[in-house]
Amino acid sequence: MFPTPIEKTRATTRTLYNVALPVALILWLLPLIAVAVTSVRSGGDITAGNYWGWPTSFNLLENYTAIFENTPFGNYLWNSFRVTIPTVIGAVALSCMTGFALGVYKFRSNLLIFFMFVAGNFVPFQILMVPVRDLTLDMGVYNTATGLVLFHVAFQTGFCTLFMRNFIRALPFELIEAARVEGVSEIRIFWYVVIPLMKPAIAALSVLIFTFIWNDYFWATVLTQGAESQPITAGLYSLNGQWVAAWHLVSAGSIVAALPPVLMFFLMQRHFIAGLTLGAVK
Amino acid sequence: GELVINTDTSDPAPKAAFEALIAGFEAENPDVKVTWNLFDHEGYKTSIRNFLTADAPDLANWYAGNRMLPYVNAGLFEPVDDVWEENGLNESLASAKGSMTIDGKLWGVPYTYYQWGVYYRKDIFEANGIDVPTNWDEFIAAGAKLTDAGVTPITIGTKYLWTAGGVFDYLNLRTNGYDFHMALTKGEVAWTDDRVRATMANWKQLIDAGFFLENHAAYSWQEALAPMVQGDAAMYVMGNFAVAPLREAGLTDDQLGFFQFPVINPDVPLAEEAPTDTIHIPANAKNKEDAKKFLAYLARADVQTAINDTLGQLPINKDSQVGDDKFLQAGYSMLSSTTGGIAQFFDRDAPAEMAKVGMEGFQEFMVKPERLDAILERLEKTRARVYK
Amino acid sequence: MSRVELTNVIKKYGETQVIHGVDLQIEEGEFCVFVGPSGCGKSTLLRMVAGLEETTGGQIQIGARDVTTADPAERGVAMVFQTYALYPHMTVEENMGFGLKMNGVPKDQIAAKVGEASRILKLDEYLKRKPKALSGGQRQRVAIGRAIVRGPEVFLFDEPLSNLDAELRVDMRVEIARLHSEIGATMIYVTHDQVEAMTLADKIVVLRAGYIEQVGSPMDLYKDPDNKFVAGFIGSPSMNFLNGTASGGTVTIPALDGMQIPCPASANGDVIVGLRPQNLNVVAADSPIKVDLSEQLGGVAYDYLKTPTGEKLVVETKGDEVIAAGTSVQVQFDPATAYFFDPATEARLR
Amino acid sequence: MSRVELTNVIKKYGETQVIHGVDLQIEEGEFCVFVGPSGCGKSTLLRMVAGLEETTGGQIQIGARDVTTADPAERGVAMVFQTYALYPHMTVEENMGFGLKMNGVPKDQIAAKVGEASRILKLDEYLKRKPKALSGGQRQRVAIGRAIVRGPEVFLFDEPLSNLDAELRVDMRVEIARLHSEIGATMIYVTHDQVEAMTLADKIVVLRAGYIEQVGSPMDLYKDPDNKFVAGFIGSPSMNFLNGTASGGTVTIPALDGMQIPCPASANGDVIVGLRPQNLNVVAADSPIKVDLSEQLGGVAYDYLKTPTGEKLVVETKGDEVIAAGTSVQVQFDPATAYFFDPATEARLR
Amino acid sequence: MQSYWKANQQRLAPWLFLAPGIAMFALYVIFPIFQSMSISLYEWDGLGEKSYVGMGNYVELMDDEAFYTSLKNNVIWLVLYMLAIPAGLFVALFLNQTVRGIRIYKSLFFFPFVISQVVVGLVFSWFYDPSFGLLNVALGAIGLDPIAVLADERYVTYGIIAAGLWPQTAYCMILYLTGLNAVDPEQIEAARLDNAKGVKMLWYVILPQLRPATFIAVVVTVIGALRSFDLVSIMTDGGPWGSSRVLAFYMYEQAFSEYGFRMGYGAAIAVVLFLIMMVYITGFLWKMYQDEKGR
Ligand SMILES: Nc1ncnc2c1ncn2[C@@H]1O[C@H](COP(=O)(O)OP(=O)(O)OP(=O)(O)O)[C@@H](O)[C@H]1O
Ligand SMILES: Nc1ncnc2c1ncn2[C@@H]1O[C@H](COP(=O)(O)OP(=O)(O)OP(=O)(O)O)[C@@H](O)[C@H]1O
Ligand SMILES: [Mg+2]
Ligand SMILES: [Mg+2]
Repeated sequence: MFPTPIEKTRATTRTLYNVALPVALILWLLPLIAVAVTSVRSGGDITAGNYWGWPTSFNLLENYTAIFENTPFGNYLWNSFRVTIPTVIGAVALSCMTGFALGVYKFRSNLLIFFMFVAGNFVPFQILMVPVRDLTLDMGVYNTATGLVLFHVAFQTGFCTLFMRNFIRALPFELIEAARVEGVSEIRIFWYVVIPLMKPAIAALSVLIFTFIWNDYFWATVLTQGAESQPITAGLYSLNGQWVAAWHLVSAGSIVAALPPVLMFFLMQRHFIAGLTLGAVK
Repeated sequence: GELVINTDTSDPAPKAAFEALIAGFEAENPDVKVTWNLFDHEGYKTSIRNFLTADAPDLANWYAGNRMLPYVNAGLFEPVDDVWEENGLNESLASAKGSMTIDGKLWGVPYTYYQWGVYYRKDIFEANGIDVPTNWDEFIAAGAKLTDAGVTPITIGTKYLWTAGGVFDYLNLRTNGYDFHMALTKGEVAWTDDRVRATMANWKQLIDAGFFLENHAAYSWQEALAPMVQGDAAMYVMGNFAVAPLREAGLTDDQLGFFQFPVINPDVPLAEEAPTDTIHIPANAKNKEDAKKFLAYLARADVQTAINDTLGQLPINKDSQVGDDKFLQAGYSMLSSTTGGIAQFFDRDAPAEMAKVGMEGFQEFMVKPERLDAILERLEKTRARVYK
Repeated sequence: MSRVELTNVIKKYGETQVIHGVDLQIEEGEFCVFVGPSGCGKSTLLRMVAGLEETTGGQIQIGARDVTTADPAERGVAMVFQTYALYPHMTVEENMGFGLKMNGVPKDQIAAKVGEASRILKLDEYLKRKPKALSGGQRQRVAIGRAIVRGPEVFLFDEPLSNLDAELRVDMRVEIARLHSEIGATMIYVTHDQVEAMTLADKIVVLRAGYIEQVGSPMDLYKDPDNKFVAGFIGSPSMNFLNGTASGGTVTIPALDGMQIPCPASANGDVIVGLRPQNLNVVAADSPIKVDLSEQLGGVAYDYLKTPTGEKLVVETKGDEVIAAGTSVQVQFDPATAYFFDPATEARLR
Repeated sequence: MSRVELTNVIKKYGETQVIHGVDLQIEEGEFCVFVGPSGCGKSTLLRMVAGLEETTGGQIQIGARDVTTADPAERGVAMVFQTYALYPHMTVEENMGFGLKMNGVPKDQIAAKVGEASRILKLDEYLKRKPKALSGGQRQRVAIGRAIVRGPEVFLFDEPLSNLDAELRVDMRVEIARLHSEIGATMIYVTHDQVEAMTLADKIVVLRAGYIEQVGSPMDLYKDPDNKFVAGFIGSPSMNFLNGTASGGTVTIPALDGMQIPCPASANGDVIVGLRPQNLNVVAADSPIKVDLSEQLGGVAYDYLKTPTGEKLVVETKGDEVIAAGTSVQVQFDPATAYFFDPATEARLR
Repeated sequence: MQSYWKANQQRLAPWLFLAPGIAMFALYVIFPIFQSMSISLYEWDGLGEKSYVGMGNYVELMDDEAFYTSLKNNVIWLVLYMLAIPAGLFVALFLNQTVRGIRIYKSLFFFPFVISQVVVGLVFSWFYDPSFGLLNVALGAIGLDPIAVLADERYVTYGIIAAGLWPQTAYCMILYLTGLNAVDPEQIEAARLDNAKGVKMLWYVILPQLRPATFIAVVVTVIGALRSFDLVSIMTDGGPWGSSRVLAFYMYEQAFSEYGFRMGYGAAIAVVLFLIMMVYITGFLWKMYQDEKGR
């Protein structure tokens, strides 16, 4: 293991390390901690300029209910779920199939199609912006969750295919051959043999896509407008305009917006990291 | 039938005003069922393009002047001369008729407008022995006193640029007058013109004297309210909509005052800035009949009185009552006595692209006045492209 | 139980040909083992029989049917993979019954067949476990069980034991032999393990670079190899090869200090003399041949000799008489145990 | 070249002790092999000598120096790992010279030493290649070369050949033997391969669960094991163990149809009789002992016998006389070749 | 039909599985790329008729100060964003221990990557606030004047990049942590025997083995840098006076913002950005192709 395990070093180094660790963490997360603390401050603290001192009172409940009561914050949050969850399901389902096709079968254009997915995944998505917006308008799903979901599913399919195909490639191919020898049809092989084996990949990918989509801001601004369809990222930004200098509300909003992906990360940490390193790209 | 209305009136006061407006209309027209889509204020500016083409409502709010030109040119708005004709709006809304006319046709019905000017902290002025300035020298002097007292004379947040446009408008209106200003925003005058330079020289004077809030480029207009509330700044060149948040932040009418932007060049008549908000019928609307009914209703004196009461703004209909709020009264008397002309606003008078580049240039100028020549040349280049 | 017949079978990957017209008959119930160096095409040939690789040319027949282009599922074969290829998400039972289930066999029939296979392979107590919870040997048994259950006409094994450790390999080898005698099916078995090939096979097929070198029973190949390659490949330690010069029925071997032994009359000029280490004997004597190294393995010892020509020679002895490294020795053997090969064609000279 | 001395060496991982006070002397230039079942602590002990594991208790001396707490780099040892542990991003040359470079040796000296090592190991033509472009055997040679270059006092090998295939393993084994005789350094070698241990070692150390069971030369251990464990561990195929009952210098072996053979007087009551397969012989005869299976390997054959007590017996025969499975046989052997062990302590009875 | 499928299923199955994915991807990604290229040859406000201007948009681009500002900022982004890689490595080395609770530490360090860039942007705008932001509180504490990072054209881009580096460093950290996990321990031991210590060990033995992690880190960082939009939009909206614009943002501004709607011009900017990115994509595909061939 590198660097040298700390338990094998001198006592002073060990102590130093044990002190440095929490200090570094606090410094690293300082901006976030500040936000968290601010989110429980009272409005009075904010107007009085008490940004960094001890909060005069803890208004956890007030602040967090306030953001839901006076603004369409709940709407935004709900929209985020309405966009994120179908996208995760759609993208994973599509890419299981494409990944399977590209990972298992040999045919001439295999690599070409695969590279198309990979390259598409890397393009600066700004280049898609104008046509995709027109397309969404033409299909009549502009400013709806459906419009966002359709686009996200399509775009994420590039990344997910890369991921799934590599994962399937790493599966023992004999499993598929064994099934073929046993007379199992290709579709059943996909369903009964490959899908169960892909469970870890599906989990990893789901978590990853969940965070990507949840955190998307760009497409939310391109394809939706207004509280009845925009997700939380875009919502937070427009609320930022409304909550003028109400930093405690902005902070509380930010915390709520950050919570689902953070929870997701904590609960599914292993899958998440596996996903990142296996897929290796955003 | 069903009447679909899209508006961007999502802030509390406008929202309440429209709720009441729609309820009133429905009460009078029980056969009409109104569907009201409320949009986020910023997002509306882009979404209107989409819904006008893709999924048009029967009514949509927008702005007068150049701002509606692209939609008129693209044939997305319906001319409503007949509504004006049948309801005698040519008289009652006469003051806004000019800004609603393009190619000789009328494209919508205005329902509100509001004055711009200087909002100031009366108490701070008094504490420093400053009288309301009426001309340039007094204005400069007032600033000097405030600076000496450690108070920033003018607060401003230029992160979203348009606030700087307001300042420019006033300086230019006062330096060169309304006609020149309109010619400039219509692209008929070069930005490198000496008259523009004169305006900018006046502006530079303020900048050099430390009139404006430091780091204004980091703030939005709302964030810039804070120094004024906290007493670190004394004036704000703003529209009347700033009053509500200032009051909400705790300033009383004793602390807050309003005055007309002071005279710079005594030879030009005083012109003012007063943006007008309007409602239009999209060309692709389905229920134009009821939409016209709604417009007629909206144009009525009593309706405009009510809606502007809630909005805290001025009605267009000359028979309407102006609310007795002191700022409204001040604005009303200022605007109705204006002889120099009424401008909409920089980004409504000038085409969008020109406005963007222009306001960006103003912001840059406010921080880096020494770059004036480069900025003006850039604007001139844009002018050459935009108005071709 | 069916015979398998390959006729002029060819396999190409793109431009490279890896199987060059193989002809082979495997009789009903026969245990046929493919051996050969790595990369010679053993697996490829086996997979072509299974239908997992397309056949580029020639014909494959199983029983009376021509299956050259048939789907794997339709060939009536079962395959046991080197890596077992068990479905990790299914229990042992489900693994064994999967093929039947997918082919629509009723549940009770599946259960009966799985039960019988598990009895044969002594897997009863593991039926509910997942493969992860099994040892290597048990997994291999499940893999075999999966093959048995479908009652195929032909069993195919691709190095089924190479992932097991030495001891287990011996056990499983014995088990496979038992299985073959029990169910008597035709089996084709790929291995690179000498011992497996020798002990299991009815018939060994020695492959080399996509060609069949020789086909025959294990003892045939050991005792009567057709060419130098087979002679060197079968038997452990490998046969020693020394250069010699033949003329008139006698061959002179310079490496053995000019020793002369009789040889077939067909030999003339340069020949290669093959001597199995088991058939050699050394005695200390004044000679240019020296012991380079002597390895004592307890029951048996290997002496590595350096000959004056630089050729090396391995001699297997009963480990009792230790000869120190560096000693000069003489090599003795029964001339009848020597083999002769043509240096150019490598063919056996008889 | 230095002797290595371990005095009461102890290793604990947390609470679990894996090495229990080992005392061992390895002389200068000696080739010492550690053998033992998996998990017995061979690698751990070797790594403690290398300094890669801390020593929990006791003392390790290399030459005259106490190196118990010294850094690995300062012990003058070099190690060859099972996985070779070559740096994949460096060429062969750089791999071999890396240690010297890290110690600030001038470039020309490095080049000279690498050149010499590569000559010894015949690696000259591969010097510019990366490890990826080498075969297993070549990689192993590079790993050894890397060890040689640094001119260490002691070489440590941890199962260096276990990743190679059978043939290559034989070649490399011979090579290591040659290397040892050429440079004469002290070498400690861990393996679980019988043949390697027997052929390479000057001294074999048999470990079991962190204790030394016996130390001695290969033939000593083969011929004169101290206990049943060593007797069963050394020799291939393993020694057969049968239960017997001793009284008055004679032991009765029920498995061999009540055969009686003389035994040491110290034996009394239950004993275990050890018989090496090489020392046994079978002849067809009326007897309750039956041949279960007979494996012909060409030069040699193994007969697996089933005795009436259910105990199994392996007999090694020269492969000429084939005995069919199922035949009844009698087992013959020289009683002097039998070993006797106490069933409780497993100690040898002499 | 049934039998045709049975006989050819291995040939047909992949297309069956690919069809929906390819259809969606082509519709939403592949075609739009070409559409954008074609739009970039027109002048179009998204409402009326398109009018063909040939290379007009590109010619204008060549003479557009704002474009060059954006391009320059993109280059700065590309270069400075790379700092996330050594920084991530450093943090990973710091955290690659097995002390108690280290897993929690690792997760917490990873936090910034999981949260939305919108939140990051808001948090950092706040951090930089000239009157009460933490940065200026700290500067004040050591007696320095406050810096309005986001209002000063000299600092603004760097300020945004610093905000972007925060999550990106966390990302690189995870990549390196998993990379370090995969480093062959025997090689480290061999290196210890070879007397390679500390930095030497890192440089000669560890880093070369981390090459795959580094490669991935570079790829994602480059792409992240070129795609940077969210932070710019949230923290400065491109300002002050457009000095923090990057191509991705500029194109959005031209095509969709309140004052924009020059679709053709925006598309032209996107095409330029696409071409820059194509260099990297091609490199990446090339490496993948090599790896695939090597299998
Ligand atoms: N997909 C493929 N494409 C090209 N060549 C291949 C392919 N598969 C195998 N080969 C080549 O075909 C030859 C035979 O391979 P095969 O796997 O049958 O050898 P083998 O005898 O089974 O070897 P081993 O004992 O190592 O398993 C080899 O030279 C190999 O390189
Ligand atoms: N880091 C460790 N922590 C706890 N126990 C360990 C550790 N490393 C090894 N052991 C234990 O120490 C014992 C000896 O292990 P060691 O690796 O030395 O065995 P070995 O003889 O080399 O086995 P093998 O032949 O399988 O390589 C084993 O029981 C192992 O479980
Ligand atoms: Mg093979
Ligand atoms: Mg070990």
